[in-house]
Amino acid sequence: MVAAFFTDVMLQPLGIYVLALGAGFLVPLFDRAHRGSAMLVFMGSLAGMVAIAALNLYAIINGAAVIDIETAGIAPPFAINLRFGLFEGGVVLAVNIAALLGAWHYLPSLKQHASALLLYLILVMGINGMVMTRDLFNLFIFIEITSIATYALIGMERTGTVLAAGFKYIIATSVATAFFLLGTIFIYYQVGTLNIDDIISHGALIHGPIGLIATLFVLTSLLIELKPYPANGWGLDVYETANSGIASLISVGVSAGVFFALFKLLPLMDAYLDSIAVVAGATFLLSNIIGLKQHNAKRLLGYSSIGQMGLLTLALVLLEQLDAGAQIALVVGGLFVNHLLAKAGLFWLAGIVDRTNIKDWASIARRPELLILLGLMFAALIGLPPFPGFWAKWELVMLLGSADQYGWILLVLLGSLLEAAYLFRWFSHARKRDDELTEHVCSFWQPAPVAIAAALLVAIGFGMAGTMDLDVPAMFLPLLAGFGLWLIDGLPARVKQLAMLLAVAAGGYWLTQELTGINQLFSYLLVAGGLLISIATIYRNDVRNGFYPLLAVLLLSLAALLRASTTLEFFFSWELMTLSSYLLITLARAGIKPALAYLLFSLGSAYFIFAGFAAAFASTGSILLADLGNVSSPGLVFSLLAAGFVIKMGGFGVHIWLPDAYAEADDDFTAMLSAVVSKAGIFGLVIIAAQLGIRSDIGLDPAYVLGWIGILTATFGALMAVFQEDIKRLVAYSSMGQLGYIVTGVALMSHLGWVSALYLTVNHFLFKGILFLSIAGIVLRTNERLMYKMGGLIKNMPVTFVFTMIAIIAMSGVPPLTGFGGKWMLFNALMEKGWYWIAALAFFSSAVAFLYMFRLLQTVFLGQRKLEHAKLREAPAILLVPQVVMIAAIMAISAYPKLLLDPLSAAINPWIANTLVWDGFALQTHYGYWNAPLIMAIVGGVWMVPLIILLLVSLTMKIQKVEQFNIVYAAERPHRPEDTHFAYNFFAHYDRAIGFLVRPRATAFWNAVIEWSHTLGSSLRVFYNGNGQTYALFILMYFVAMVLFNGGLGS
Amino acid sequence: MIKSLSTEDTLENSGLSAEEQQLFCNARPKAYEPYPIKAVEDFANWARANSLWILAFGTGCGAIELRPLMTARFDANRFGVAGRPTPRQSSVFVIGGYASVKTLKRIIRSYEQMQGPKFVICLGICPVNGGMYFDSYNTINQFDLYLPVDLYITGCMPRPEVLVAGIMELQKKIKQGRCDGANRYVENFDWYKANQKKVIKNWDMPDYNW
Amino acid sequence: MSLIADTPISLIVLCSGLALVLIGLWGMLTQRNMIRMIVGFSLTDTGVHMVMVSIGYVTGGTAPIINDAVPIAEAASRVVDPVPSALVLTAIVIGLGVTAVMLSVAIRIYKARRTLMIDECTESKW
Amino acid sequence: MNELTNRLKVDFDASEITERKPGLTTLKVAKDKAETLIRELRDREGFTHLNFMTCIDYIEDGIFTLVYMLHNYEQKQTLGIHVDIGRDGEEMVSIHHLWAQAWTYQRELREAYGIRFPGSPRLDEDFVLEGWDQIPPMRREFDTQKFSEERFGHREGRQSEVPRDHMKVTLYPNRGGDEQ
Amino acid sequence: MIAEWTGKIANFALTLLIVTAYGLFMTAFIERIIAKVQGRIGIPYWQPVINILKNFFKRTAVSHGYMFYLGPVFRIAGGIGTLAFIPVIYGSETFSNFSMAGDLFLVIYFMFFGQLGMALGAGESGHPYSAIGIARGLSQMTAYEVPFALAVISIVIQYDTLSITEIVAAQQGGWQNWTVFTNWVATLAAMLAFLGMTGYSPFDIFLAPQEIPIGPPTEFHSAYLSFMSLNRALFGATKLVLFMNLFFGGATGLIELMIKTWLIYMVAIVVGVAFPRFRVDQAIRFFFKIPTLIGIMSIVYAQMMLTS
Repeated sequence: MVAAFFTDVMLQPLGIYVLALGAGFLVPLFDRAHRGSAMLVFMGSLAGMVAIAALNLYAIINGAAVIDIETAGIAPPFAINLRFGLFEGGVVLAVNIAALLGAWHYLPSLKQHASALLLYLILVMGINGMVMTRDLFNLFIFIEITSIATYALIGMERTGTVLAAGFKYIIATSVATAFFLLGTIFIYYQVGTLNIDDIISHGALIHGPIGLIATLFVLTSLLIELKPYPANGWGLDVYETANSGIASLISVGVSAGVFFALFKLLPLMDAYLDSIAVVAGATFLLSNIIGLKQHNAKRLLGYSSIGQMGLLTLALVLLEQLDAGAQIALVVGGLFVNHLLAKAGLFWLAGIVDRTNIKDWASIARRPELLILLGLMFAALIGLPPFPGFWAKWELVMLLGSADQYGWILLVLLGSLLEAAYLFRWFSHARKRDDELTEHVCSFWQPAPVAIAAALLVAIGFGMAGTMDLDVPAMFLPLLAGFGLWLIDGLPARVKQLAMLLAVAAGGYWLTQELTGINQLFSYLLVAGGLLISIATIYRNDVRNGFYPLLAVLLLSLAALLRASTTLEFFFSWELMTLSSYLLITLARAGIKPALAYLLFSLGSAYFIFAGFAAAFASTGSILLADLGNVSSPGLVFSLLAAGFVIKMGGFGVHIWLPDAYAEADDDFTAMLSAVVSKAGIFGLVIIAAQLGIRSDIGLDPAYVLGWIGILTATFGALMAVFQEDIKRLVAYSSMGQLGYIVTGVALMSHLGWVSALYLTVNHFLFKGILFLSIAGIVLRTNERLMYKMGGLIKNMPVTFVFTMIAIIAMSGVPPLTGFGGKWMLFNALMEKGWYWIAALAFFSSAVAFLYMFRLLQTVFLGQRKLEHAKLREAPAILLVPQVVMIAAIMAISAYPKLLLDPLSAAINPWIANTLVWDGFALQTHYGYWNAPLIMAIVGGVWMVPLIILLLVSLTMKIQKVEQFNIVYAAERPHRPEDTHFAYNFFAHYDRAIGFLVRPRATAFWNAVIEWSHTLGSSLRVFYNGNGQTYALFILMYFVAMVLFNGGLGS
Repeated sequence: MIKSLSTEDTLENSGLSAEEQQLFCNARPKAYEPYPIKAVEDFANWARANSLWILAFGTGCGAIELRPLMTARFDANRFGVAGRPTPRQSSVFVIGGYASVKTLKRIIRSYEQMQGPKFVICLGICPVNGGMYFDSYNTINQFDLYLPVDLYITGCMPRPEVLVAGIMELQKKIKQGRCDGANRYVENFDWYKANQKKVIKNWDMPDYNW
Repeated sequence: MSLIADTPISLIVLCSGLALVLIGLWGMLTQRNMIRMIVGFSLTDTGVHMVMVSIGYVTGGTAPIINDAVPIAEAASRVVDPVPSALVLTAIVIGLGVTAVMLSVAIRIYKARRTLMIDECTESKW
Repeated sequence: MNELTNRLKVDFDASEITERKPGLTTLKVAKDKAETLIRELRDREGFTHLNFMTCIDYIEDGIFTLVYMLHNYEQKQTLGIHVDIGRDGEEMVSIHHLWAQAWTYQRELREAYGIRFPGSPRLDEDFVLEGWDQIPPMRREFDTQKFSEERFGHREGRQSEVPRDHMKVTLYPNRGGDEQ
Repeated sequence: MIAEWTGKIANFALTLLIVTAYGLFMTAFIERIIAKVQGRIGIPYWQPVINILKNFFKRTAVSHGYMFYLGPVFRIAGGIGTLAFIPVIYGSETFSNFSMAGDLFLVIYFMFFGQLGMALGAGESGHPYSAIGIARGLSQMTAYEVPFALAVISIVIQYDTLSITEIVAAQQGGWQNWTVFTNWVATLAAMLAFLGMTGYSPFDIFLAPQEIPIGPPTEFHSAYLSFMSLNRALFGATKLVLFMNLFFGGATGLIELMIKTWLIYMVAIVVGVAFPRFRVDQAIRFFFKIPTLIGIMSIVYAQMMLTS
């Protein structure tokens, strides 16, 4: 009997209600007897709900029939019925899990009142009811049950602010539900039934003005419950003030219930899909814009929450419009679960940290576990891999693309970018170590619910990956390696370094072993090169928490990027690379702020790529990278993708993130960023150029524009590098300039152009690696980055000087080293193409490059050495080792460029016919010829002969080696090295002549963009004046507007 | 490649603080021998004589007499005379008349920065015996106490013609190989230094300004 | 008089219900005192209930009791629809609950800040 | 000018008012009134230019006479202010706040005479005489020839002539030296 | 093979000797012309040689470090190397040097070699004037490179080649075929750039003795200075040869070479004698205005010539 009851009732979905109500009555009883046992009953019942939902869902997934529960055994429409199908089960399970974890988090406040426990249970039950019921009026009742429970929970507080917010909430929702009731009764009036299925099947009966008003009332009340812009101030106030436990449940639970109700009723709303989409889209975008202005942590989460609900609604409606019902589970479900767990987790975190202003979140800067949780939640919310949001957004954007809904794509991506902006700004605040703030204290178990939510997110994301068209082991290898290394992060630095190197070597080899062609070339550069440079990280012996795991993730994601065969894999690895490099930059002392700019521009770049892939998918219906070439609108796809890659490479105008990020990152990591990570953009550019750029029907125009962008980047990068005082900023700008040449080379779309681009790429890797590693050594020894505070270091660091000099000659393009070959081929290719103006600018910028190159050598190594630098030692050997390898490579390629050019040419040959003509050792083009070995020999000869002569002459002289102050000083003597070292504002005269060209206009522009968006945010939020009456008025006007917008009463 | 002097040949540089001492070379100057082959030495002397680069450092009132040398009227360029703005490249130092103690310090510094063989011409009577400044508290009376002099051109002031004549005389002397002032300076270095330090009281420079 | 007499009773109820809804809304939007706003809400709620009742009424119909007086075949046209009435009962209960919670919150607000003016409770905004 | 000097006589007890030549007048004023007088001249009377500052050593009277030479561009008048101060370490008020360049003169006077001007910038730095280790050389008790011979040596064979007698002999032997 | 290369090297040594001697002679010759203008006699013809010898015969020297030591070596290697890549006399195997190693682009870029090495050497001397001089010189270089690059692109469009030999070959057959007549716009731009390149007034601020004591070479002396003087003569002559090849029809014999280069040089001399010195920012602005405009016009002109 008992057993039968157990299996028939308790294990059925109805058991949820039984549990909730039963426990609800038992809890006060037990509470009287023993507080602890009441808790046990409470938590047990919630766990029971989760278990019931899980068991039934499991059964349904395994093929069991959809469970329909009919009250009193009477079939609808004569009685209320509940349904527990696949979707219902999923939502119920998710909500109950959130409720269980939320209860865990909320327990300390909850247990003060036994009635609060009861209310909590009823609230959860109400949500379950909203999801499962198939009766319209019953839906109303569950909404009201939920609402009353919520009101009561809010009303338990005694703070005036919370109560005031609660009152506004009550007023607003009760108005909305009054309208819902009106709508319901009108529908009943026309259809004569309240069963949703019947209503839908008799949808035709709803007609005329009454029918319109009825459906619109129902629809609008549900939308209002989802808090659309601008009629949502009441919701924000509750999010801001209420206890994080309640806020999270309102944000994810109640909203989920209402959202599911909307989903159920959507077949009735066919006529209004457009208005719903507009409302949802506006809510998503505008909430995220307003969020930019917000500094209150929980209110900010409120904006995010509202925005996410807008996105969910938008996705639902758009899929409905596109008849893509099959993807609803993936897209809406993914977004839903993502939002549910991440937002709830964030509200809980906000409760744990308990700092109102996000600027005060620096109190958790020394709590890595909280920081990691915060970061994971943010990444999930924005839709970074591997979280469910990533897959959902991917699918959504692909679908939108295939339906040519580019406006919606723009909106979704822009909204996500804005959301990323304020969320990661928050993260930056939390990362910022501020000694004045008291450190946050919380028990070990307090963040446990958040951690479980995070784990669930990762698990679901991983699970979703399995359903996608993806090479899961390869794509998740970087994360796996990172996780593994993170587990051993407590070990000594040397062990971690070794483990990281081994992991990257093994993983990189496994990922890239089968590559061919251009991918193989880049795998040497990115994986082997990255490994080479990461050897240099051994020079630091400190703990560097998180550095090695993230570095492994970065390098392996680069390898995975090369291996990607579909756009999805490419984008997945790309985002992973972005995220890991962002985090690596934040690890540096002053890297947090620049890292934010880096992340935002990188995400902007990623979204361009995303949109490009969507456009390609729309055209070909395939996500294979190899099919990119078949698109019907190559110009658009090419432009979108190229824009993305150029942003990533710091192209002219969108470069402002670059100098700061490079300058503030850890010194060895800067080398990685410049020499290796920037190559990912080139790789992408080459790939799309190969697939799209060379097609004849693309027209010259996008490529020509790209060529100009490249050369302007080169020119302005060089010009700006000239005026830098900070050594790393100088080289960062230089890096930007050098990448500009490569962009131009790729844009040429000719064999020679590509060979020169790839040659320059290899060269850039070599000399920038050397330069940044040298700089790492210098900064390590001098502890300075400003060049005018150095000087004369050639005496202490002769090896570093020689390496730097060779790197600089290789960069400058002076024969006989590698730079010349690149410049020569580029120039020839430009002339062949007839891009004369670009050629002239290339020439000019390479002349300007001399200025900063000389400045670097002069002010750091030459000139007067400071007194405090007298005892400096040479850079550590481990920093020099990779440099030696790279110097050897430069020398080998200089003397015998065929070594490099043959493989490059071979990699390009499948795309463009080979045009390299070899005459012996000489490379010939239409215009000229270049005999590198001979040049090397001649230069060596003409260099050696005077040297020998000078040595011989020296024998006849008494040469005295003198010290730094033994200079002719207008018959006076120098007094301090600082006075005598000409270094500060080195090119003041140049600034006077053409400095007006390099005033930071791009920075001013982007600052203005920030300013505008903040101003926009503050003008958009004027509606939230805090007055409950105004909010009620907005709700009323919302109804009126919806009715008028959809034809009013006249139709 | 670069021969450095052995450490025992170092100077004390007591005028400098310990911190400054590491910024200045403390080697003692060394004399140079003539080339072992006579013909080479003669040829070298001929070249030196015909390429006299005067340090552009006007040390006294006589500096005004150097200017006309380069004009159309006197055109010392004919004799290979040219001005150089840096002591490193100059070979002739023309002391333009009186030398105050303050200037003497600069003269010594510049002279030591010139590379040998180097020659000094004293212009006017003041470097010889003080001239009209014989009783001045601030003007030296005998220049050759402080630096070796190769040629005196007396008068107050000698006109540029005399200067041209003096330059030709110097050329003659150089060709004969008799202008070894730089070596004399090195050989009697301690004596010269003592004389210099006797008058220059704030010796805040190394003992030899390389 | 005939106008009113000719008008079906359900229409009068419907119209007055809607009027009540509007009056209640007007009250909620214009009265700053929370208690008055709650009264406004009650009016709205009652108006909605009246609308509901009016929907199910069949002019001249009888009570929905299936017995000899009303044959089953004519039930649909002669009997007043019972469902709205049933719904109204539930709705009234729920409305009562909501009003009660509203009042208790208002009381707590008054305890916390000694005011019932809604425009003095605007500290959380933007 | 007379008007001015008369006023100065009344207001500042100026004495020894002498017109040395047209446009150049000197007067003497007490040490404690000097700075006020100079300030008055600069600000009210248009003597905006400080020509120079110097000092005369009256060793017989035991005083230094400081001379401030001021110029009025509008009236084309130069006014010399003589101020007597004691020779033995007496201080004088600095006027570098009136004319910024005055500190150079004061530095020179400190070096040459040993007069101190409290507050004057860089007063104790060497000016012309680097590393001077004697009493200030312009004081008349300093025997410059003796010092010169001791420190700079004396080359034998030098013959000093009184210029006037020498010229009589070498340049104008026929005139017999009686043209005066 | 070995014999062939030995021969080439010997030929190049001969060319080097001739060009250096010519450069030294030219230096003196120009000096004498200037002296004549000023009513003087001027230096003897052999004075530059004597100066160089004198400096070689210096017996003491100071060294600031190995880069200081290598600076002059880089400098003269830059000069010699530049010459090595330019064919001096058209049609002569003896004077074609190693021009088969690279084209015009190589020559232009190799010109920087000496400057860079020299700059580093001067930098190690620790003298602030050296650094100031180099900063000024390099800045000015970026400016005059613009019209020069534009002119070079123009003639590359015109002759459709980067090979100097072929450019000269295309100008054979009479004076009317010289670039100066066929593409006078490019020549004008290049000659304006040439003024900056030679470092005569008005573009000599970076090494003028009156500004900062002779700029970069302030600390160089003795044999170091000799190398630099030699290079100044050699490199000056090499640049003249390059300009002659590109714009004035090249030379088929030594006499023609001397006359042409002398005339080209006179342009710089006349301008230098007549005009006062520009400040460096003025010089940069100057090159970015009229000469650059002319350079741009020269490309348009060349394109129009090509299409017509």
